[in-house]
Amino acid sequence: MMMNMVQAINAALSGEMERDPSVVLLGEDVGVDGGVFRVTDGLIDRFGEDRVIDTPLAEAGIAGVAIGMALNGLRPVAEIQFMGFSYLVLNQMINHAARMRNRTRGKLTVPMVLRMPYGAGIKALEHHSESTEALYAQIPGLKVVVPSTPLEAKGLLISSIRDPDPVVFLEPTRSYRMLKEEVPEGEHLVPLGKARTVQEGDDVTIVGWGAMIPLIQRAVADLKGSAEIIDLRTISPMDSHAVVESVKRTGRAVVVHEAPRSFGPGAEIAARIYEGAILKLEAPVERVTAPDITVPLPKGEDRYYVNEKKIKEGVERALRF
Amino acid sequence: MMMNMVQAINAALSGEMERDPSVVLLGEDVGVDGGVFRVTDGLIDRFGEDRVIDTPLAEAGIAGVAIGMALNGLRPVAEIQFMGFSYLVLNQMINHAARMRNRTRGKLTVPMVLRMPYGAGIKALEHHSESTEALYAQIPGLKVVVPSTPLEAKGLLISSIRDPDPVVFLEPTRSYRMLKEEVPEGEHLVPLGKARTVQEGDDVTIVGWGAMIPLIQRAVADLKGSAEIIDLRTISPMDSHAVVESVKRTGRAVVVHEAPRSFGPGAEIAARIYEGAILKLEAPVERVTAPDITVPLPKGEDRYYVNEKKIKEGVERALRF
Amino acid sequence: MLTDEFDPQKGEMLRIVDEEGEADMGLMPRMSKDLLLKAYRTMLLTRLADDKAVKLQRQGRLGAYPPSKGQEASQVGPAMALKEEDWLVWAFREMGALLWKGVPLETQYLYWMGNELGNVYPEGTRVTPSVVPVGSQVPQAVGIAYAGLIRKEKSVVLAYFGDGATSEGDFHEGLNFAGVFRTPNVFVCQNNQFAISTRRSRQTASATIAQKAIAYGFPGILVDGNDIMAMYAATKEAAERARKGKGPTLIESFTYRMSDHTTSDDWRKYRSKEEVAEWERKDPLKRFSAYLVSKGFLKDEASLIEELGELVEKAAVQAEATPAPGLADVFEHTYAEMPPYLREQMGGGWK
Amino acid sequence: MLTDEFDPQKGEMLRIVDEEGEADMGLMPRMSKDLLLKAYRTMLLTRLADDKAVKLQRQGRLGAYPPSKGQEASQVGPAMALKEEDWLVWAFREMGALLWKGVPLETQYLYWMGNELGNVYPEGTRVTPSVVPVGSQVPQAVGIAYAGLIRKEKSVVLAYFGDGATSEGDFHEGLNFAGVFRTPNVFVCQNNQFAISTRRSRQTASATIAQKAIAYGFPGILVDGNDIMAMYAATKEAAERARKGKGPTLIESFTYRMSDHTTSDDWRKYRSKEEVAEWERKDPLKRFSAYLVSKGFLKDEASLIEELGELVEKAAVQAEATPAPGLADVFEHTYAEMPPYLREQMGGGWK
Ligand SMILES: Cc1ncc(C[n+]2csc(CCOP(=O)(O)OP(=O)(O)O)c2C)c(N)n1
Ligand SMILES: Cc1ncc(C[n+]2csc(CCOP(=O)(O)OP(=O)(O)O)c2C)c(N)n1
Ligand SMILES: [Mg+2]
Ligand SMILES: [Mg+2]
Repeated sequence: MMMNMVQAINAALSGEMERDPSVVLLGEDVGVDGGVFRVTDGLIDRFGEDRVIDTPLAEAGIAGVAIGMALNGLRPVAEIQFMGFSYLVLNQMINHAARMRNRTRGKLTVPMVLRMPYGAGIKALEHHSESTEALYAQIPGLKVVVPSTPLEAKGLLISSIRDPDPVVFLEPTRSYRMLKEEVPEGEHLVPLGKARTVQEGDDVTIVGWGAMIPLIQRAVADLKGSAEIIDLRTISPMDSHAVVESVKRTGRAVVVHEAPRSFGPGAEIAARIYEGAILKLEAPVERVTAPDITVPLPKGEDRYYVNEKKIKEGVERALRF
Repeated sequence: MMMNMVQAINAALSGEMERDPSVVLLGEDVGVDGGVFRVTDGLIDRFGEDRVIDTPLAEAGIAGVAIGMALNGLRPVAEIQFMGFSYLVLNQMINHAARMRNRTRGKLTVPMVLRMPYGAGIKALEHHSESTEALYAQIPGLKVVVPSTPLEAKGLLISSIRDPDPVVFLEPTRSYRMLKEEVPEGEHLVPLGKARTVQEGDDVTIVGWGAMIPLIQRAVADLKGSAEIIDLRTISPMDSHAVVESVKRTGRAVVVHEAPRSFGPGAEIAARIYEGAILKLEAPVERVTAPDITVPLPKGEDRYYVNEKKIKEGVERALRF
Repeated sequence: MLTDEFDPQKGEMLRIVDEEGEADMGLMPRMSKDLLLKAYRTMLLTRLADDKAVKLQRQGRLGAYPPSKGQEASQVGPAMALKEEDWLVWAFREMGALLWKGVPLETQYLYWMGNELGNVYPEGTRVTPSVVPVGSQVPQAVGIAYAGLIRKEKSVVLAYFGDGATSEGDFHEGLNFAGVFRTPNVFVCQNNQFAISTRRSRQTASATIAQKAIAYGFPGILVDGNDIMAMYAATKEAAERARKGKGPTLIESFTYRMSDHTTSDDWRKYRSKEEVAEWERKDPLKRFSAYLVSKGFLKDEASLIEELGELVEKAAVQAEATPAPGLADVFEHTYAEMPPYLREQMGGGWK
Repeated sequence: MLTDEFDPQKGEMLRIVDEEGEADMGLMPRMSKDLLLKAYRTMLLTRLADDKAVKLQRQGRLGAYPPSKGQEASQVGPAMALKEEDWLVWAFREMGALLWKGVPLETQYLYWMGNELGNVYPEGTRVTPSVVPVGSQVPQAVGIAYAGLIRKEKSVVLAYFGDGATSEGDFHEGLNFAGVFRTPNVFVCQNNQFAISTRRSRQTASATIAQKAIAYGFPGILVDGNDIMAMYAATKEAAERARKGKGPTLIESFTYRMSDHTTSDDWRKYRSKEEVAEWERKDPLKRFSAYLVSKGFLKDEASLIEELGELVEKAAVQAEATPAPGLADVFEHTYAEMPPYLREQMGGGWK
């Protein structure tokens, strides 16, 4: 069936809820309203308000309740309405969800998914455009996953729900309705922790994820030279092996993300590339990112957001070096 | 006067409170108790309970109140009892303190300091050993400062209090009482955003901060070859210029931090070194860090914490490459 | 003390002018004709400016926007009790309050059009910028008030937030601090019955929001939020108490959001036409104008509407004529001084 | 209903056995002699084990430790009302409650000695591990209870926290969720008058903590926390209410921390000897033993002390004999499956 990402996520959720009665959804407006992006549309009618739970407006509470549910046998999928409000859950996620397995030596675990729309590029309200995936990625015990297409979203979300560890699932708002593709009706699994080669190539490796993938694809369409595009999919634990192996072949690397540059995910990816492929590198790793500023309000957003031109320039710098 | 770091911080606070009536302290147990590490000891007696404020147990509240104070003409210095509890303030710090200047185009600002003990190496209780400075460092608009000695602590804290922007001031618990040194009684300023060359050398540049500095010094004491040691002091905005220039001379770099490796500050430092000095580098940048695990309880702490041996090995790897 | 007379635990609600415009003169605060007319004018301007904002959004000339419709009394009433030196701390749905306190309409439009200059208010206007992360402003308002105390000001800090905000930890922590420090705060919860699609009854099992004050050791009062007199009277009393050093008050304004949550929302997903129609009957503007007409204060509403309509048009034009931020604008306010690497980023690649 | 009889807003406190051991038989819950003696035994064991932990800490054989002294009734009383299928969610100062619910003393020592195995409880023990970040456990307890409902269990979830914890947003958000979802939760606030050095009066301006329940739409009750009968009776009623689907209860246990906050603390910094002596008079163990002696239930306390003392010694020895975690232990529980780079880190450099 042709689906956009919103539909694909909805399908993943309903499929898993059908299959496993321990899967429950909770969050602000996920029930009657079907979520502010309609991602959970119709699910309350199918699964009832006990399993599709409209919560009070309290993010830390949502995360804490989800952790408790997971400790007592459920597989909660909690939604935070926008990533910019997710800082409120960091105490629960870092101090509890991420380390429960370790601190009880595997006795108690927190198989939960924390879903949220993230990223800019849609000229949204203040605080609705954040991409702070590095906040989560740096926490041992958490997994951070970002889908780049409807099909990927379905497969990665199902894997996240079934994963025995807490997963932060970031949905690029910009990609929600950007594109439709064929998504199988039944089960479709994409393993966590494995990058995907979107396009093979020999001259430069471009690493990205989420809403960056289509931008990268367009940016290299008429490139002189052949680019290998890697969709990282899982930011942490990162499949650096795939990246490093590719760079060993191409000798050049460009990392693209929409988060600000400094202390962003690109730094870690670059560091791992250097550590793993230094002797094969023919150019420094290019980081194409947002600048180190607060996401501007809509009228200034273009001065912040990564675009095809910036990617192209980065790739050309890498090729030219 | 000979002072340890606790005394030096206390002196900085009392000096600034003396000088500027708009400086106030707030936090859990900072008043009557003088703080759990006695950092604010005696200040309530000197400055009264209106300016040395014992707050209810609520970190987000502390940060939010401090932001409000700063908006209305005070210079609050807020204490969070341990960095492991500071995740509760991230919404206030990221969504408000960090961006107030930008979103009001300079009209409203938040000159506040958020102080907290941080780091492991003292076999403390759970959640009392975190070093998640990268969480703060990645936020545009925040400054992140870490002193490495008593003298540095005094100078950096005074500068932080006088700084027009919000500063997160991280005090390495391990260094609180480790060493005494001469600290001048009166004003002593160390500028933010400038790294310090602790020791000059030609063969390798070692970058660290806080409690890592004495470890690095000891680790290289009998090194064959001469090491340049740079105390970064300000993690963000980072003085990458100083680091890059040094590496251009030495050709080799080791970054040492006690935070886990992945997505840690070392990644950004390494990335900037590569970007700025790639043609002069004779070895990959070594990252000597904690592994990507939760800080273990005391009995396992040594398996986590950076030590002289690990630093030495890192330096030797860099020299040998 | 109104807070003694109206006990939220018994469900008692302060109302001075009823839905037909009939007033209980025993409770009526002293208000000059001028003040009344200025209040009505501000409410009407808010209604018209709100309509215009929604229209601009539909035309793609303004971003997502949270309408005020139905909450004009709830917004303007409290603001009327403020003096110039008092602070107003808002969330994101308080256009009327801002208009009263001196934030020009064109500035507000500018903000919703997505320009940071919309957060820059005229010199001396003691109004904080919008706070979108729900509830965050509450402890901030307490800090502002505390600073006022330390600086020996006599100013009061009025903070608005919604019914949804009362579920956030920040609401709790802020009110608890205010209770402990006895700061000069007035907390106005605009209970408009919804947080997006979430009904008030689902937000908390507390019978009223006003009674939550009991948890913090200061008074709470439930007020008819569609009655500007009641909102003004309750806030005035609370502000006076605060100014006298007697600590904070929580005011629950019982009102209704007559329009969508924002222009991205569709209220038909979660409430019935009948319910909305019922509240349209209780429209705060209708009630207030009925009262003013009955007093003989309001005569030529049509020409007032025309005058205000022109103001609105002018503000929209002015906001739209403001240029988008330049490159330096989005970079140079990150810190007081731009770090070298940021200057480099500004120079190269982000042109 | 005790919650109807004792109104915290009027300052009414449930007490069954007074400081002299005199009982109000009208309020006395049904408790067998065996149950009473088991309770006393657990309280006494807690006292002795607590003393021992402090001594071990002073000798450098155990890390920082938060003593329970004075709070044994407040801890054990609520736990006694739990069935095996019920959950106990604690903070970090509830040794007595854990002993009652089946967490062995040696396990508890192991935790305070700094070994993660101290968080591993016997199979089937429905007790969550310690929660040091104050207040975080409250919403978690609500989630556990919700899961019980969904899974059609009849279990109740008892959560402990301190007076200080009530200031945290997590307390508020958790109780508010519980009120909305009517989860089978019993919340026990051990108000031991201090959060480290911060007095209860500085923690919140609310006259009692019990009355904070009014903000969440469920009952709250103030109980003499040094009276095990009262704590048991109040919790039993609350647990029954929860089990019947009638929602949560907040119990304020009015007690006192007789010792330091932790072994790193020095209480003389912030309270007087007189104050502490006054509370020593109210020692929950004394009161309970006076009652048991008066009933003729407790005869040979000396030999009980001896027996329990031996248990304590044995537990300490056992805990100390447990080897420190190996390299694999600290790495392999980060994720269910170890990522390749982590395996590499474990292999090289962190030996
Ligand atoms: C912390 C946070 N969570 C979620 C949101 C998304 N959101 C915006 S407004 C809103 C509802 C607010 O309800 P209420 O406080 O009653 O104010 P109202 O919109 O009714 O004026 C939500 C959930 C947000 N802005 N901030
Ligand atoms: C979120 C958080 N902030 C601060 C601390 C440090 N701290 C540990 S215990 C404590 C006081 C707790 O007081 P209370 O809740 O009354 O429990 P009690 O210690 O009296 O049992 C504090 C401030 C912490 N552990 N967690
Ligand atoms: Mg509302
Ligand atoms: Mg306490």
